[in-house]
Amino acid sequence: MDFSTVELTDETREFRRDVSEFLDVHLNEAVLETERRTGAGHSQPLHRALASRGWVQPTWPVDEGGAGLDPLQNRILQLELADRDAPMISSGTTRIVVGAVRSYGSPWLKEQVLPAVAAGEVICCLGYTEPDGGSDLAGVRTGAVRDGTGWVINGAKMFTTGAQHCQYCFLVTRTNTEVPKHKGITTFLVPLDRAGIEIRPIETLGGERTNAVFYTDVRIEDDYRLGPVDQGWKVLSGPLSDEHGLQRGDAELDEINGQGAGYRATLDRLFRHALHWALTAGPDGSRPYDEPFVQLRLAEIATDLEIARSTPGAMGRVNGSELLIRDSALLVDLVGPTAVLPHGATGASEDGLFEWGHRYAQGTATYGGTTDIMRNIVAQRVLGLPRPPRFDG
Amino acid sequence: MDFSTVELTDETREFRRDVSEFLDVHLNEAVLETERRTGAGHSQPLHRALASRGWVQPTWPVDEGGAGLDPLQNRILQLELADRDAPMISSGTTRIVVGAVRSYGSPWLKEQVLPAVAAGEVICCLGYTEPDGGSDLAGVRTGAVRDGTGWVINGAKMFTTGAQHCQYCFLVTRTNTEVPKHKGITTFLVPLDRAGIEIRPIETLGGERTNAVFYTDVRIEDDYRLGPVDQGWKVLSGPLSDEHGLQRGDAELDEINGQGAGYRATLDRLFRHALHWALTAGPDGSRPYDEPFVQLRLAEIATDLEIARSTPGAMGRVNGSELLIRDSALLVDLVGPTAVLPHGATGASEDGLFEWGHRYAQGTATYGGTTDIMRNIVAQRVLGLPRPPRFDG
Amino acid sequence: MSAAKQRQLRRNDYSLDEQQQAVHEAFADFFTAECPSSRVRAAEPLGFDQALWGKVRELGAVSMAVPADRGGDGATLIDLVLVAEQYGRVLAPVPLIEAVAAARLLARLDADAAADFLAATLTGEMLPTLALHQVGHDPRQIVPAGAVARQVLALHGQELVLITAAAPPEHVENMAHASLAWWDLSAQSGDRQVLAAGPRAVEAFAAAVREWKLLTGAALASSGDDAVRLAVDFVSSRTAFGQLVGSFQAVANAIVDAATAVSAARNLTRKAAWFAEYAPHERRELQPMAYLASARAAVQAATTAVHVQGGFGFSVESDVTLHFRRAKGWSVLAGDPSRELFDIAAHLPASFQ
Amino acid sequence: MSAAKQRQLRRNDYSLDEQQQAVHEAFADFFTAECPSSRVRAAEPLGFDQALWGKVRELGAVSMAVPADRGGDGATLIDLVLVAEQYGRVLAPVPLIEAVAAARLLARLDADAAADFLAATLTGEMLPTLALHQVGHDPRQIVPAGAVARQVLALHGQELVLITAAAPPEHVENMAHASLAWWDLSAQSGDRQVLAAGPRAVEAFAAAVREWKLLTGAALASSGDDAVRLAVDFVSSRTAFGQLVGSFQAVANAIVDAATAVSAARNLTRKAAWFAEYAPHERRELQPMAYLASARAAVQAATTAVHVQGGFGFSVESDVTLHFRRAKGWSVLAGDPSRELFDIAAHLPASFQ
Repeated sequence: MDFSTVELTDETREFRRDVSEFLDVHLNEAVLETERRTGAGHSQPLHRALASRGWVQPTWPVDEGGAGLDPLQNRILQLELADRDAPMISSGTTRIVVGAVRSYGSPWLKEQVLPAVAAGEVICCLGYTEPDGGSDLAGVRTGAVRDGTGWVINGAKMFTTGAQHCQYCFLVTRTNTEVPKHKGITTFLVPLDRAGIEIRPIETLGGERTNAVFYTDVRIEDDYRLGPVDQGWKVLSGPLSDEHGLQRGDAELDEINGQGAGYRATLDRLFRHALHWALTAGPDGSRPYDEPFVQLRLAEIATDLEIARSTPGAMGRVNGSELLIRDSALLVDLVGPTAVLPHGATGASEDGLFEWGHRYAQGTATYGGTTDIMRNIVAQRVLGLPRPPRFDG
Repeated sequence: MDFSTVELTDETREFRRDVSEFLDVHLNEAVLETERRTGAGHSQPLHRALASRGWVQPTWPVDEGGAGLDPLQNRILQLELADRDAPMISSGTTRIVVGAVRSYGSPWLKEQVLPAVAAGEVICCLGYTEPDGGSDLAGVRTGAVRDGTGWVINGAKMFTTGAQHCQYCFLVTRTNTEVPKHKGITTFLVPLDRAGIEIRPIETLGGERTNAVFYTDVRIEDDYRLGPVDQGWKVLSGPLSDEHGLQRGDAELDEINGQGAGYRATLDRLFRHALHWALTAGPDGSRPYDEPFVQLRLAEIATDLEIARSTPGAMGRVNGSELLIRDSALLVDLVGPTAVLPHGATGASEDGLFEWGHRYAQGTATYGGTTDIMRNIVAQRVLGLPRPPRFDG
Repeated sequence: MSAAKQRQLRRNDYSLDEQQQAVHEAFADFFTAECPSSRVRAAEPLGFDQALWGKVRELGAVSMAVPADRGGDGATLIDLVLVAEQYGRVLAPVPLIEAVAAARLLARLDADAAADFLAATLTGEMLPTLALHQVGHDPRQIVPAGAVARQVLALHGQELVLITAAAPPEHVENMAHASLAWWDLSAQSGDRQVLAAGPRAVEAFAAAVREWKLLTGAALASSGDDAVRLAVDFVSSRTAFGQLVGSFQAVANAIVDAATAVSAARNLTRKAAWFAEYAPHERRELQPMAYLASARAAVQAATTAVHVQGGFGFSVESDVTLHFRRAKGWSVLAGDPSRELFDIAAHLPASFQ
Repeated sequence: MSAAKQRQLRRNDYSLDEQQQAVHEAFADFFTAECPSSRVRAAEPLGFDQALWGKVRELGAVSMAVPADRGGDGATLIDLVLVAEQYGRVLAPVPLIEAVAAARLLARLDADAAADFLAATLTGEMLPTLALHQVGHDPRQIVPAGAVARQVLALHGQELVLITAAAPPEHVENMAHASLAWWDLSAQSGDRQVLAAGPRAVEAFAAAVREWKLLTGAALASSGDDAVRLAVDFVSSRTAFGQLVGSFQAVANAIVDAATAVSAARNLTRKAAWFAEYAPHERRELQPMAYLASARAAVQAATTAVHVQGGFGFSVESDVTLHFRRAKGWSVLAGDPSRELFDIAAHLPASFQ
């Protein structure tokens, strides 16, 4: 057990200063404002700048395009990016895809993709969910059919976030309808510039942009296949469980609450701003925090933050999201009418943070597998509860 | 819509005074203390006294052993009994059974049972749940087999509350194993003095006594059958849905929240005592209610009380129980250490009411069909949500 | 555990009588026909549809709120709650509740000026609204319907004033896409007329805010009801893992809990309206309870509906997002709904001792 | 949304080191072997098993809590939390937490008398306990372990006193079947010795109460953990409606939520213990947070376990009822756990600004 402060070496302190100065320049108000306006989840100027320092894949060796950072340095970099609200959605999906390419890509595909990723020239999105499918990945219908040495793809995917600026989509397809559902799946890395691909924007309640992507007679070579034909389920169990936040990094600095860590960080930000609001004196000289009602509410939320931080694995993913949903709503209530004014509106509390937080929170229960699915995982894998009877393979 | 005060006629006022004076005598401290000690849910002296006035089946005509009360008089009687915490569990189960006997009993059985019920000589309990069955009534295993003109019963029932003082048990049995589960059920009114019946007490967390009842080669005549052979499911849909609290009386005075009404009444009692506690000055002259913390808590609970009262039908049954469970726990917290001292202990707050309330509350989510089953009923019957796939008949 | 003292016997009848049922149906038919979600969306972000507002007025939704002896049609608060329910169900982009609360406040005042303003309100020449918070150190506040109204009724100290502007101030964007605007209500600003002063002014204003909350609560509960309907429709037609989404117990139970909260809030709001109309000095905690329950139920229902619709529910294409925005965006305008607990607490000793 | 100021980098390692793992295992083995639920039941209602208490003391559970330079074995608060977890898991009928908190309080005092009492405590001649509430207008209070102890440490005004009785007062029945008794702590009562006075006495007493809460929180979280285990075992072996009870999503999710609350509470308690041991002036809100989270998690877990076991869970035959009684019965002795929120609130500005 260890929660001690990390004593930074001179070298690490220097690194931290370097990161900070770099981000002062490249993660500037223009980048943030563009992100607020577009909800793209990605800034190409920032991404290029990060790539120039090897910070797109910061822990990769320098000769592979990374920066060879140690876990502490990487943690410092990631924390700075998160604290400054850097748009990193596509970086996250790319990280998931890179894992699959490393494990299952052909040598040619690796050569095509991995250096370009590190160089900031390639980013990747995820083609998982289908219009009728929800979180049921095994029920995928988008089909890939053999065509000579290649494949022809037809179908549609919802919520392919980042498709409008990504070069590749990690696509889950059905290649066999004669076998139990999860045994007829094959995964591909599909170049998004192929003919027959149409990308339509989907606006979300949280302001993030995502996409519906339609695939009509899209032809790709077999080299873009990831893993053996019909064995995509195995490929998916890697990245999916990663997206589900069930894996933890090695560093003793890492959060233990998986995918919930990011949502907790959002709640942390909302809380800090609310505390700032509560400790600021109004025109009559009194502070909201002088009132027991306000103290009780903020103390509850601060406790939730520590609870979320202390909840391990898949449980932490559920708590991270659900406490954010509950508390973001309570914070709007607490702050009052100015909390429903968005960024840029006259008089918006904390520049619209609370208005955004309440909307944004709702999506966190769905991203990368719903909290319902997470509870099933906890029930069956953590607690060993019996599975419900199933009707299909 | 009408929530006005009922203007009592002189006659009704007189009736109310009569009830009150009657209960001052017959629902005395000895009766209450016996109930606290035994948890029997029934007082034979009180029951006999009620019967002497026709108040066991108060709305029945006088010539059938009732008192011919109108709905308002009956409401007054029931409220007085409830407000004074009369032990009426077996009266409630008897009421359910009487409905089945009236609808399905042979003329001989009706003659045996109904006048005796009104006279306070017969009370009935429910033999529903089995050791492995939980709330799954269709899965009943206790068997009844034809034996000449009668039947032989073998099996076991759990949670047959009141068996130790009842004359009959309304028993659910399996008479056919060749058909889908709910089509092979037959119900009987079993005299509890037959050979082969063993009653073993079960103590509960709430202090109520219930029983496991074992049936070994118990012989009964066919006259005790209720409804056609193998069609017990139809018989059950009456009393069961009544126990589930889905039916409402005619009187505009009645609660709309079904079985939840009784649980709400318990919460009401806890709340009134807590408010009394909060408004009582301590040795230093201050009252707990002077503190915002206490005000907030009691205002939440008072709101829950109104919410429970305003929640209709099966939803009201869920709310009545779950709000009682939550709030009874919060009240113990609020009042503090003296709230965990039981009735009779030195210094127990409100004579142990809070200590009892927190324990008692837990059973309310199970009695007469769990809150889980109630939610299924709301989902499917009220909201029209699709049923889960089933595996058995 | 001792014998309780004998309690009052009250009727407990939540059902609508014939006349109430008629009001309910008339406005349900009207709003359903006139205000599909496309019309709500078309009015965003200002949240005002002039043509629809004209029709709502023509139907008598404002005049019915005013007593017959003040030139109106003398509907009860129960009737007004039934109207507000239908307004809230479709999220109609009209300043109905503000106009009703302001008109009734004017009708409660003795001043001749108030009578004139009331007459102008009834003819539609004037559209007054209400500043919900007593004007204190900061003279500026966010006023509902403040972006479409030129007159605001406000309590300044112990003075009830009507502030008139040449034109409504600029609309301020907000989560609900409601017609909010910042108003400067200081003594110096604009045309200012004192309509009443002293304790009676304070009480008249407080009554108006209570009515605004009662009707907003009714609207919120019905918004929640429609969110539940949209959730039920969705999960009854979509499949996942080989079965209908709504047949998963976790999904169904979340909807059941939301529907339960909404049902209770609606009934409680109607009951509070009955007491406000017929027994205004009894059970005064019922109004803040109803408002609190409705605000919470609306947020719970909208949040649940967004969630059970999965990715679709989080896309702006889904109508549940319309409810989601109003659930919180409406219910916080009068301050934190949980602060109603203090008002409730203030009334409990009188009601229960 | 602006750049946050650079934060401290802290490790976030909840894992037990080898020595901690050894403590954990030793006490887990001991309590599992020595204290089956039958022994808990046999000790009811007094909640005291003299023979078991002797073994607990022999194992060093009290002496380890005292610093080496005061004659003990100098374990950390983390170690003590690990011991309290195992005590709470089996609901051992021994006054472990009271004895530890009292011994550590004595060790914190300078008075010679305190040293003598500490020595007697370490040899087992004396069993002191702690009155959790500052003695105010009412000199009587319910004291944990007060029915088996003859000495109570109490804060009277600014005086820390040791009250000695000829014999423990009569046991008072209580929900937890704990060894509670009413003590009269007034100046006039019994043998009374002042061990410290002034702000240092107040702070020493406050520290002792914090430690009592920390260890009681650890015990509560583990009680919740065992309730979850009992719930899982039950629903994994019983069927209803043709399937295992635990395969119903509503049942499974209720258990998942309880298990989640328990896991978080345990981790948070361990973290709070780390800070109390190694960084006592930082993040002081962690201790009240841990206690609050543990009290709530224990009640949630016990309530859930009772419910998912159905009728059986509500019968006293089920061991989940043992946990149910302690969950609330232990956690309210120091007052409403939700009042910890005020203590948390007092520390937040220092920790987050």
